[in-house]
Amino acid sequence: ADDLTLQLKWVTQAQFGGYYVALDKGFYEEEGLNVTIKPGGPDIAPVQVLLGGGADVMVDWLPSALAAREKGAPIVNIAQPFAKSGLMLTCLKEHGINKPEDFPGHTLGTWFFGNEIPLLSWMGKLGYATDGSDGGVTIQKINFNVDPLLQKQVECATTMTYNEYWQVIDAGLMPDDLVVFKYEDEGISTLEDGLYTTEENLADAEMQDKLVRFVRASMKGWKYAEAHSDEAAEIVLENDQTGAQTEKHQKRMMGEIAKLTAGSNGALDEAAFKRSADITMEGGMITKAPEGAWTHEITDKALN
Amino acid sequence: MTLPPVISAKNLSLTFETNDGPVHALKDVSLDIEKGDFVSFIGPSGCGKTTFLRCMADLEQPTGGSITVNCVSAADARMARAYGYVFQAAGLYPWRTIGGNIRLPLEIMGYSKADQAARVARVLELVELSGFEKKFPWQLSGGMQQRASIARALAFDADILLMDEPFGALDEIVRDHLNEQLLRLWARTEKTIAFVTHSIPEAVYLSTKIVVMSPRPGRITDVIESSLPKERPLEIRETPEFLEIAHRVREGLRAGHGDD
Amino acid sequence: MTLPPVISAKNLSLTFETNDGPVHALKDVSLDIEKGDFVSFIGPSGCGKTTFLRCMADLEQPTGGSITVNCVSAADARMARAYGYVFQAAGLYPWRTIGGNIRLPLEIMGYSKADQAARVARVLELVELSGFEKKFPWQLSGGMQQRASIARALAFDADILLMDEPFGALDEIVRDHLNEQLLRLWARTEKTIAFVTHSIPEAVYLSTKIVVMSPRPGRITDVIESSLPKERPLEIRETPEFLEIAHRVREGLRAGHGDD
Amino acid sequence: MMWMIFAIAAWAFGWWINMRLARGRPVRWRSLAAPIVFGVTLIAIWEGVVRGLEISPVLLPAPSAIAVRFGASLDILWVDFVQTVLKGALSGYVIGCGAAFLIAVAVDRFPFLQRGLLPVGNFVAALPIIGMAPILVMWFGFDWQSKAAVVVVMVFFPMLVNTVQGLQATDTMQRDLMRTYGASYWVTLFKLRLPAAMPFVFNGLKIGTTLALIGAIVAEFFGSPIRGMGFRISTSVGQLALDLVWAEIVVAAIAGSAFYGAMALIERRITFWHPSQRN
Amino acid sequence: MKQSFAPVLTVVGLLLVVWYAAAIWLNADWTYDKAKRSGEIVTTTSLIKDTWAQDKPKLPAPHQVAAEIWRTTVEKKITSKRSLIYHSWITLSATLLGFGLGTVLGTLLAVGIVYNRTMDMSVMPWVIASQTIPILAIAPMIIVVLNAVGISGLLPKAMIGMYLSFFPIVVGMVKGLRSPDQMQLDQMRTWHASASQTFWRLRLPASMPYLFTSLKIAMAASLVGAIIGELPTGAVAGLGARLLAGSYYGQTIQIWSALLMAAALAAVLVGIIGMVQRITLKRMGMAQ
Ligand SMILES: Nc1ncnc2c1ncn2[C@@H]1O[C@H](COP(=O)(O)OP(=O)(O)OP(=O)(O)O)[C@@H](O)[C@H]1O
Ligand SMILES: Nc1ncnc2c1ncn2[C@@H]1O[C@H](COP(=O)(O)OP(=O)(O)OP(=O)(O)O)[C@@H](O)[C@H]1O
Ligand SMILES: Cc1ncc(C[n+]2csc(CCO)c2C)c(N)n1
Ligand SMILES: [Mg+2]
Ligand SMILES: [Mg+2]
Repeated sequence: ADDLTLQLKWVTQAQFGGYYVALDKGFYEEEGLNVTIKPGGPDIAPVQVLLGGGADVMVDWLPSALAAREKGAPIVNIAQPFAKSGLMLTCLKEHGINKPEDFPGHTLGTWFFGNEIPLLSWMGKLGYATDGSDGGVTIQKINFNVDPLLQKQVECATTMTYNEYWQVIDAGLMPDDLVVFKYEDEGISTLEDGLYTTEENLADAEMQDKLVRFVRASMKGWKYAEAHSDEAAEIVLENDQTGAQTEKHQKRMMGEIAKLTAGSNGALDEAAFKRSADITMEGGMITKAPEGAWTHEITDKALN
Repeated sequence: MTLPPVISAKNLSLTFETNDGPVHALKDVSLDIEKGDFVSFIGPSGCGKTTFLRCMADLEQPTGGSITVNCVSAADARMARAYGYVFQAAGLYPWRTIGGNIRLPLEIMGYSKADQAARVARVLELVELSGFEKKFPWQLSGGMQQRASIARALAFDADILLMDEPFGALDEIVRDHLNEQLLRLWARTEKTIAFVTHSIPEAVYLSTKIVVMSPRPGRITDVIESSLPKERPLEIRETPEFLEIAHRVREGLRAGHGDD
Repeated sequence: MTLPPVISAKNLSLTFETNDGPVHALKDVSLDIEKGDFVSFIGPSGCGKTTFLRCMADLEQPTGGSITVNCVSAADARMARAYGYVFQAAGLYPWRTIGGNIRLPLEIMGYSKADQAARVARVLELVELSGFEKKFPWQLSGGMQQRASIARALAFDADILLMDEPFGALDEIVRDHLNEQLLRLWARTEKTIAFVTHSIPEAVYLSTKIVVMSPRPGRITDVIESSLPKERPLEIRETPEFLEIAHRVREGLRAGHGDD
Repeated sequence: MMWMIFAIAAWAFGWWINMRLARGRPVRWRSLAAPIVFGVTLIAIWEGVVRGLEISPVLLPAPSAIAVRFGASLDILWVDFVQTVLKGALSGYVIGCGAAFLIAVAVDRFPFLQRGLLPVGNFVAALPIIGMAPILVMWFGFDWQSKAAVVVVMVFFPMLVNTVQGLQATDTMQRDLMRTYGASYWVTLFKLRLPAAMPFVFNGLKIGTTLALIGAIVAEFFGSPIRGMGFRISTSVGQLALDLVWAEIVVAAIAGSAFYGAMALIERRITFWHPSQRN
Repeated sequence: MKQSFAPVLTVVGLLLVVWYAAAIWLNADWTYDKAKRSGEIVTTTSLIKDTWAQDKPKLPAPHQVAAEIWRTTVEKKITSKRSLIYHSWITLSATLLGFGLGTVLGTLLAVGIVYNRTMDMSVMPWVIASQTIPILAIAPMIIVVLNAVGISGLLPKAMIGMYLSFFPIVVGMVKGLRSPDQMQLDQMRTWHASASQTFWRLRLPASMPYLFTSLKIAMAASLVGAIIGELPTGAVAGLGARLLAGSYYGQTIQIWSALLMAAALAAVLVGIIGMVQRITLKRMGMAQ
């Protein structure tokens, strides 16, 4: 079988359920592939791993992939299993934020690493300064958890529909105590988990063939995960080497993820790409419209 | 009128435990030193002279017997700063100049700044080291270091002086000079002095009492009272009386030297 | 037949730079030491004896003049392990036992294990420290440490012995014993010995040549050739000839002592 | 290929110069020149290798690119420097070293603490910062106070161990001398044990300088206002702006070396008597 | 050892009291918030009860951490991914390897600096500069680079431990190797001892007190390095991964138990060095 390594963007969790299912159910094997999945984490820039030769394919979000491409990393989107964005801003109702007009004077916590871009361009659209001056909002960098929200160091915080939101709920708050703004609804969503590889790999016919088989098997995994979300969550749990994940949380997450992958056959939607690229450019992450950042070559072959 | 002895040791014993068995440094040593006495200790190397002096200074805990200094325990006497001690090696603090080293006990005992300066100057002169006040110990020759450490012990007023081979590293002339100075100081201040030396003439010249010790285990083999007058010019060393005492000491020493 | 001198100093000068000005430790010192000579250096404390010895041993770089040892530079002589050196302070390594300290130069010079053990035993006996082989330095008295350091320098075969006040901390009897031993060793092995001492009798008793030095700046004021025979029983010290030489040395010393 | 040859040549040339420098008398300019030559050599090799092997700037930028970015971002770098080094690292260093020093003295004084506090103190101080940092950020907030707290924890242990060891570094005769003066504990401490401990204390202080800087920067990874060297590094890594990352690292290296150098200078003045500082 | 028992217990006892009090203080906000939302009234007893039993407390109470540690050590098979012992072992092996490498590298550098003027003058400043590089920033790059050349698993983590631990060794050993005084060095000169003889017989033994102090610090540093190294390897396993995972899911209790485990590990390792130190110094006759 051909070896292939996939670098994830984050730790092992149901967000990557499709790949683990494909691995566990032998979909990769059926395609003659021997796939290794490398979990990610906050300190891993998948692009570096990819360029360093530590992986053949990576999962990344489009804004950060575009930024990397502009910085000189020749990476290309070859498939987009996620159709929708799961990003949202979650606020505690007690702070009196119910609609975007209420933002001024409040502290909004966001992840950085490019995740702040959609928020900044949103604030720009709303006409609020983001430097903490009068009539504007204060942007606070927070880490990938919800402690600052719970401990009231910020009044709103970035969350994912499938993860952090539920951590807030698990902490003892009721959905009624919260107000959420989905990026998807506010028109500031960007494409999330896509599959990327290097131009060099694409140019290599043998490699291209492997990628085709990989995408085909992965999409099969995703569709299976969508249909059997509890089973997929259990597969994820088995693959979690830290032993830190809980069943309840992963099952719920898998359910939410299914909503985001629904409707994607793996092929990138050009309109969504264009919107994402524009938002990324508005936020200043990239300076010019990207070219050659995606291809349908692989998905076209895979889906036939 | 008999005053009580300044230092009184009764059946003093001290055994060191070492990795290969105990070493009996002192065994059943009894000795009284009266006020104003100048007592020399003489004996072969390793016989326990230093150990005995350290017991008086409460630097070593006897394993048997008792010792009192100024009628109190050695520990209390130490706390009362009853004595000055000159170690066998100079032991100057490398981070202090010569002047700073001599000033150290004065600072500790709370002498005034002016008094400190005056005393440092005086004792430096006494040991012929004027001009070296600002030098650091490692910039001095061995003998000069030793003299600095003597100066340090003389700088403050203690009734008792415990001196462990203070003049070992000095040449004859400086040594004669310091011997005279020490005698003069002793006569003037009525200090009580316990003095370890290897030189028989030095012991006879300086002492009112010479204690001869023998080794393994260390004990006192002879105590010789000197009949020399208190006033002692250097020439006294050629008198028959002097030579007679020296002879007795030498005999005592030789007797103690087991192996010869 | 005149052999070239073993040690030959010509106009040797050495100045130390210190925080408060230069110190002239040696100035224009010239001296030849012949093969088989036993040369004593005597002079007031701080006059530069140690410094001179250190120059011979290539431990100090003269700032003027030149010195040769065995007809080569001091550095080359050191490399050839031409001499054994006894330092003024014992300087034993605290982490080695007495035996280990004496063995140290033997290990370095590559003597065989068996030879090492034999030599250690022999020199320990020579300085009367048999039985202390396994003790650590701090478990020994000052004099015993000094003897151990002498033993260390005698343990290996060097043609030249440089000894800086080796017997300063020893009692008269041990000292007499070691003096005899040293003389015997010297006679037997034809070593050349440079010997610093503060004791005039010791210098006269041991030497074929006595060098008297004076301080600040250190220079040689007198070189006295001894007319004593090579065979010297201890009693020679009472002969008029001996006393006459001793007197000359004392005069020379006194002359050098500026301040008296 | 050309660039690889350049790198090797640079290495050979740098080593040769330094050999010549080291052989001369140790005057001040030489001891300054040597590390500079060494550094320049390293940088030249780096430039050569990056260009020669065509390493992606996303993995390792060339020194020239870093220099350009450094020049262009002076204002950002300065703001970050103030936030991280002046506010976070320095205050934490002073508090941490000060506390460790005082506790070391107390530990040394009371055998009870020696036996009770030292093991527990070692234990607490051995808590890895990576774990401590998020907690301390949670407790002390996002601003520099939490960075200072992390630095305190970081520098505490080396300082404590060294000071305790140093306070025991006197020899028997030196201590006996103090006893003969009937010197009180405090007098012995100030006149003998502290001076004798200084070479060890400065070991701790020197190791602490670099730890303080790392601590402050790393702590910012776990929460910070939107300025600070750690913040900049972590966000720039995410954006793959590695030239800015390295520019910040250069600032850290310069600040750290200067800090260390300052301590070494003070050490030289205070422990001039120690054999390692003489000649 | 036995004498330390009572003092340690006292100090630990005091610490626990402070800890419990701090738990109430830090967790109270949450309790009040929750009560406000549900309209309950908080009494002193309910406050204490709640603050000591929250799911995701700001500061977990000692017994919560103890229970977690108990559950994840004693009650789990040590081969289980949920066993703290399993994770500790992974971190321990990287720590020890990193410590070993760091000690060797540090000692070699120190020897070079003490013996070679060129190195003394040019390397030391860069050794210092190297330590000011925030390791967390370049650790991922190191891991990536090593991965790219085919090195993965234990070694990359150990390399970071080595990077952090060689520095205290260099600083301490340079000082220690230079601590023999002039006379001791002069003696070696008189015997024309070779550089290596002077090293093994004088400089190294004289540096022992400095070496051990440095070793203790280096061991603690190496542990930190191993933990840092575990973060960018994808939070796969080890105490670092536990810390990280705990942090991303707000599991404070899990963070604290991993933290205490790490500290215990460090304490044991440092304690072992301390024991070796006592034995060595005693055999060298230096512990009078
Ligand atoms: N700390 C110690 N541990 C073990 N033995 C010791 C210790 N100090 C001294 N001794 C032993 O005690 C004996 C007496 O030693 P002491 O120093 O009193 O001799 P001394 O008469 O002063 O000799 P010297 O004239 O050579 O200085 C010696 O045999 C010595 O080995
Ligand atoms: N390292 C040094 N730095 C500065 N001055 C020094 C140094 N070593 C020695 N001196 C000075 O050089 C002079 C000669 O010292 P040296 O040690 O040779 O005297 P010495 O004749 O051996 O004296 P002693 O009999 O007391 O041992 C002294 O005045 C001393 O202060
Ligand atoms: C460098 C980088 N790291 C993490 C994220 C954010 N992120 C992506 S998936 C995920 C898990 C959500 O539970 C999170 C936090 C990012 N965008 N960029
Ligand atoms: Mg003695
Ligand atoms: Mg001398």
